[in-house]
Amino acid sequence: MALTEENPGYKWVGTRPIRPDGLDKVTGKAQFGADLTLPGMLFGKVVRSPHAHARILSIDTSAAESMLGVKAVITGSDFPDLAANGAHASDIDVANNAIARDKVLYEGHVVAAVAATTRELAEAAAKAVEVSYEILPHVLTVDEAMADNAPLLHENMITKGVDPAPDQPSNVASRIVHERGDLEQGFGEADVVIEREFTTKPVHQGYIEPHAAVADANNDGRANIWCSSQGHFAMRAYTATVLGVSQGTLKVTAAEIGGGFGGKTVIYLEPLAVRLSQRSGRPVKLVMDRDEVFRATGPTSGTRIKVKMGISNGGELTAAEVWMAFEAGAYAGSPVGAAGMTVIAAYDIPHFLVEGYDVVCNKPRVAAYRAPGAPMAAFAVESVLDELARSIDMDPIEVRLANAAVEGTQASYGPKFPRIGFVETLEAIKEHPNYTAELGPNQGRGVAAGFWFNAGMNSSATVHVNENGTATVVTGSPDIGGSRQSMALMAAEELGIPYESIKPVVADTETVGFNDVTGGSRVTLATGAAVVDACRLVIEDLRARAAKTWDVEIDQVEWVDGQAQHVDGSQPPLSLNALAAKSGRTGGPISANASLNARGVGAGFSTQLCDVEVDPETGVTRVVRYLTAQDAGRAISPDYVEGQMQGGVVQGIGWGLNEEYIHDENGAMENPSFLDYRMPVASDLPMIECSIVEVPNPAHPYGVRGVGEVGIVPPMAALANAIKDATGVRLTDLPMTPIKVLEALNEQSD
Amino acid sequence: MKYAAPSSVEEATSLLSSSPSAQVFAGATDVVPQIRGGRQAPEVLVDLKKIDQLVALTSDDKKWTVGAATPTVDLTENPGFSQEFPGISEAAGLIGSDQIQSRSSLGGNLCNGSPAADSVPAMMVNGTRALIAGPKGNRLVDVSEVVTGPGQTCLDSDEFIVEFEIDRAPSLTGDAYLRMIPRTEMDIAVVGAGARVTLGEDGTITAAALALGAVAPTVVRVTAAEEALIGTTADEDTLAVVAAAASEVCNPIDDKRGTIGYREQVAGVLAKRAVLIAMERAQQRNGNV
Amino acid sequence: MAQVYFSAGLRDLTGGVAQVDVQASNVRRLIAALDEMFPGIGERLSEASSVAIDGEILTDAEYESVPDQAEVHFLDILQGG
Amino acid sequence: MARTHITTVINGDEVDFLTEDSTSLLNALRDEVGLTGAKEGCGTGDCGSCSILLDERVTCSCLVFAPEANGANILTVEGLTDAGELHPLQQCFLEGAALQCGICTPGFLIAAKALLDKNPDPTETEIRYALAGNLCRCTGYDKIVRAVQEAALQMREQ
Repeated sequence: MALTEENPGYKWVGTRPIRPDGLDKVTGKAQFGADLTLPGMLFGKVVRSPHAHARILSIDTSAAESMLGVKAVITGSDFPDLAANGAHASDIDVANNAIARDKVLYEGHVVAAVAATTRELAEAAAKAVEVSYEILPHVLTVDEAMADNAPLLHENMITKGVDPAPDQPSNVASRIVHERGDLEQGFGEADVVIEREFTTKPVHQGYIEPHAAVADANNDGRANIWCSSQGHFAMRAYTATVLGVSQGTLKVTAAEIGGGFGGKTVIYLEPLAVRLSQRSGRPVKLVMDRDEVFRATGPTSGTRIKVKMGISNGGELTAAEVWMAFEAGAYAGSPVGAAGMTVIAAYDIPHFLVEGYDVVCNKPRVAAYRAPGAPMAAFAVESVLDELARSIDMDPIEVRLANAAVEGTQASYGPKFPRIGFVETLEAIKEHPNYTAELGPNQGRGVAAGFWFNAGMNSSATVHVNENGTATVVTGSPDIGGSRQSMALMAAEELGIPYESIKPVVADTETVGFNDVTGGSRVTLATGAAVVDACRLVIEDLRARAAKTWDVEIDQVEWVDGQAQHVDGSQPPLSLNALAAKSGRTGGPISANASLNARGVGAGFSTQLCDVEVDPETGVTRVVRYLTAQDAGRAISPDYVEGQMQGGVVQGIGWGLNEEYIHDENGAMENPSFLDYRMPVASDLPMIECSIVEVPNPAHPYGVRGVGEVGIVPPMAALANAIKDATGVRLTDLPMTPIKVLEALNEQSD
Repeated sequence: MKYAAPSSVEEATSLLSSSPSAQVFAGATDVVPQIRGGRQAPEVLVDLKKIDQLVALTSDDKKWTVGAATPTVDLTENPGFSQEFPGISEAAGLIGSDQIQSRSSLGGNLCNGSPAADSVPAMMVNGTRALIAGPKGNRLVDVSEVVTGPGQTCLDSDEFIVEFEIDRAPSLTGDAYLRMIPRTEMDIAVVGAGARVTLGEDGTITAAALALGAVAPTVVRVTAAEEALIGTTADEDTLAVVAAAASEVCNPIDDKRGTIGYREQVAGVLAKRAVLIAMERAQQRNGNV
Repeated sequence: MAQVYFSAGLRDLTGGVAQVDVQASNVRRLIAALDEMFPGIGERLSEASSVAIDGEILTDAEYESVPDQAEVHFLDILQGG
Repeated sequence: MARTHITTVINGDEVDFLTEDSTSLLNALRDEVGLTGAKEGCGTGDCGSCSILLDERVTCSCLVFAPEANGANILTVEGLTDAGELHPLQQCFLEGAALQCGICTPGFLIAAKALLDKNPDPTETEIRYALAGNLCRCTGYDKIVRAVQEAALQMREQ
């Protein structure tokens, strides 16, 4: 593999070899969540609420239980009552979301589950479970949920973060606020002030693989779980909580995961599968249908956001006022906190007030989705920024450059930024030929930017040197987008052996130390750092063994290009191969573990440029050109960095143009299918051009920043700004469907 | 649920007559999701694809005959058919993905009874007739009369469509089908428009047909527009009348896929555009059918 | 002395104070010192916060050392996708 | 309940299996035959993850009743490899990083093979429309389209 131009100093980092798990995935061998079959395995099926909000009066399982071939039927009463046991509120929510007890809080909420010898029987048995409900009035949006006298989901919910605390319960779980300077002064200093209101709909992560879990419980209380998740350690913890058992009784193996984007960091099926397996004494497989995935998992929040911003004629932002309300779904925990922290963080604004509300409503509990909270916030602020730039006749990149956060800027959420690459992404767009490419009739161009923190958190890795001089790199981070490749590249770089000699493995919860979920764009950074640490321990050991072999002190031994060398060249080098082959004589097998809570997280920025063409008679928007520039810190695996950038953009395009949850008046989802949810298909899109910007993160051994999430932050505003440029109309409600575009065009021409 | 695959029309007819709850299917691309979604639960599934007559595609001097279960890919990949009826061919090519078109059929698309069925406006403007078989014998019904309401047809439970007949297109005749969907593929039409025109030697329209999908409980003809087109060259003024007539004839609903106002407005736009494409094709097809 | 900043959401517990100087060697001791100044804040800070020390956001940072002159911010815990 | 005996040729081998009549061919392949390469992403023909070639035509196996396959010739992703040699599409997907999570990959490979069997030199637009029945949520399709272009080129040059 040739050295790359970008990384002349590295042999492996920054190259584009074939991914280690690729062969299994192009030949159909890879085992995903639903692919495992165990001897004697039963098929499970979940019974779900048809109502958005109802009290469960009774559940009659007798008809289902009496069916031939039905081996187990469970309901909420088969699980411990965590509330009665004094558990933490967030654990109680997890348990109640896994299976309802007194009330169902959304259409699709689990009320029971069955296991039977065939799929068909399980489906018939699920239909035979009779549930009697008292239907309660429901609230679907933040507007309905925050209205006076709105029906309450939780009778004891007192809004947190309000001083003094309210004396009445409401659907508002909490309030967040960020404030600096003097708003009045800031708006007074502005030459132009623009105020707009935005709404966005819940959107689903849209992974193609439905949730799936297989559980096999033993008589002694232990159970094995195979599941598709972004973190099998987290699944172990959640499942133990819901079942009321010790984590030590559960072993969780990560199947290959068919997409997650945040939506597989939470549990749905695992505790049900374990309980069904315990009751039946047989292994049980539970797999969701697509409509269950839509009705009961994900999505991210629908929102209402108001933004008021001021700018001077010279292009300096003077003040910003933001009000946001985020749907949390059935239980507290929308990403409004992150939205509040990110909404204006990309810019240096002296005076601001950001206020946000976390609001429960009768929809599925929201789950993390790629940079949770940031995309909706950026849609609002980047749209207003576009209006401001137009109002003072300033180039949209220049206005962002004039206000961009740089190293040392006091971020709106508190601390000063370390070295970041926002300006570099803006410049990458500005210098790209797309920025000045000619536009055709009915075409328009939009720019938008985005910021995301990225995460560190806990990771463990083990590196084993095999007797033939190859190495096995064991981690516990499910590989969702090619991370095994980046682990192998860094290990090859460290050990000085070929990439092909490294076998990266994702091990079960009993085989490797703890790892937090694959999320927050953290794996290459944090698990990568654990791999690097473990490799360095191995090298230390190899040097010691070489020193022993040569009878010299360890400081006389260097590790260069995969071999031990004596500093003065007085000994013939000892390769990893040679040392491994004789490891028994020098102290036994060579192996090292590293575990860490990763420090040195590097923030991510993305700037994107979008050209659209709008059919003025039908309102249909087509993306004709798209360019994304993102600071990766260092692209360990450029193929998969681009993949993250492109994937994030296209999810954002779907969010911007077509994707939404549509509910009927009873609170039932009307479009729980890929047909009517309308995610982008190949023919909807042009190539997504990538400009990888590399401003190395000084706190990481290879300069890594997370790359997975920030790409989804700018697209909705980039599209809205491009539509404005093409048509003159400003869309403020997502998705910007042909219907909404045409309505806006009609209004404009009236 | 039992599966049956009769090999003749007669066998299929007697099977349907003797089964109280039978569902015929061709590609099953609508039937499977309906069964899966619990919207129907037949006792017998009658697969029509093993009957040769139902999967044939032939032509003679007078007409094309399309088996009701013929996969739509057979139409889109048949150059003779696609040159003569590009509108039907492009409508057939819009029914779902390539995967779907390996299985979907004109018979299934029609009998599903959806007002948004893409092939129906295109078949209607070409005067397509359906040959329906049943225990009392065969009957020939104009396609425009088959669907009586959303999900409803004029077929008895023991009847099914055997084939479609489409008269050979005269020279100087062109057809077109357009639909509006939010994505570029894999959607149900929010509005669909099929048009056909025949020109006289002087280039003016001597015959016209225009049908709209997804804007009323069934596919509708826009007779006012058809009349307005006769004797014209589909000039701008006439097209404005066509568009207005198309919007006028709409009787749509607000649903998850579109609003009344949007459907009415875009029906006019697509009607106009479909007529223009049909005109262009008619001009190019001067006698060499 | 480290300079500790309180976000607007914490100022209900500090009586509106936005910044204080505190001498503490690690985050746990820092929180304890703050709790003495502003009773009740300790629980909120250790339960629901990340901490940023000189610009770096840290989770589970109880034993993280706090350099002299460091700038310290307490933040909401974040979730990633 | 009596099950139906189905005889097929799958990936070149004669295979027979028993099935309920209402079972989808996809579930029969996965549960009865043990070929789990084709995936169920939706069960309604909207995602293409279950794509197979059924008598040489690309088909969503979730929309086929298993008994329909009696006497049919089926190709699944497991049959793309020829005596251990990867199909050029498989090789180009690997080299072009045209997969991330990989769940949609078997369906894309089958749909792309169906395209190239018919049209050895497709344009980018033709590729995009031919693959419109296959959803991918990870890649944004860019690298998939490029991999198909590259495979088409290699196959033409062979």
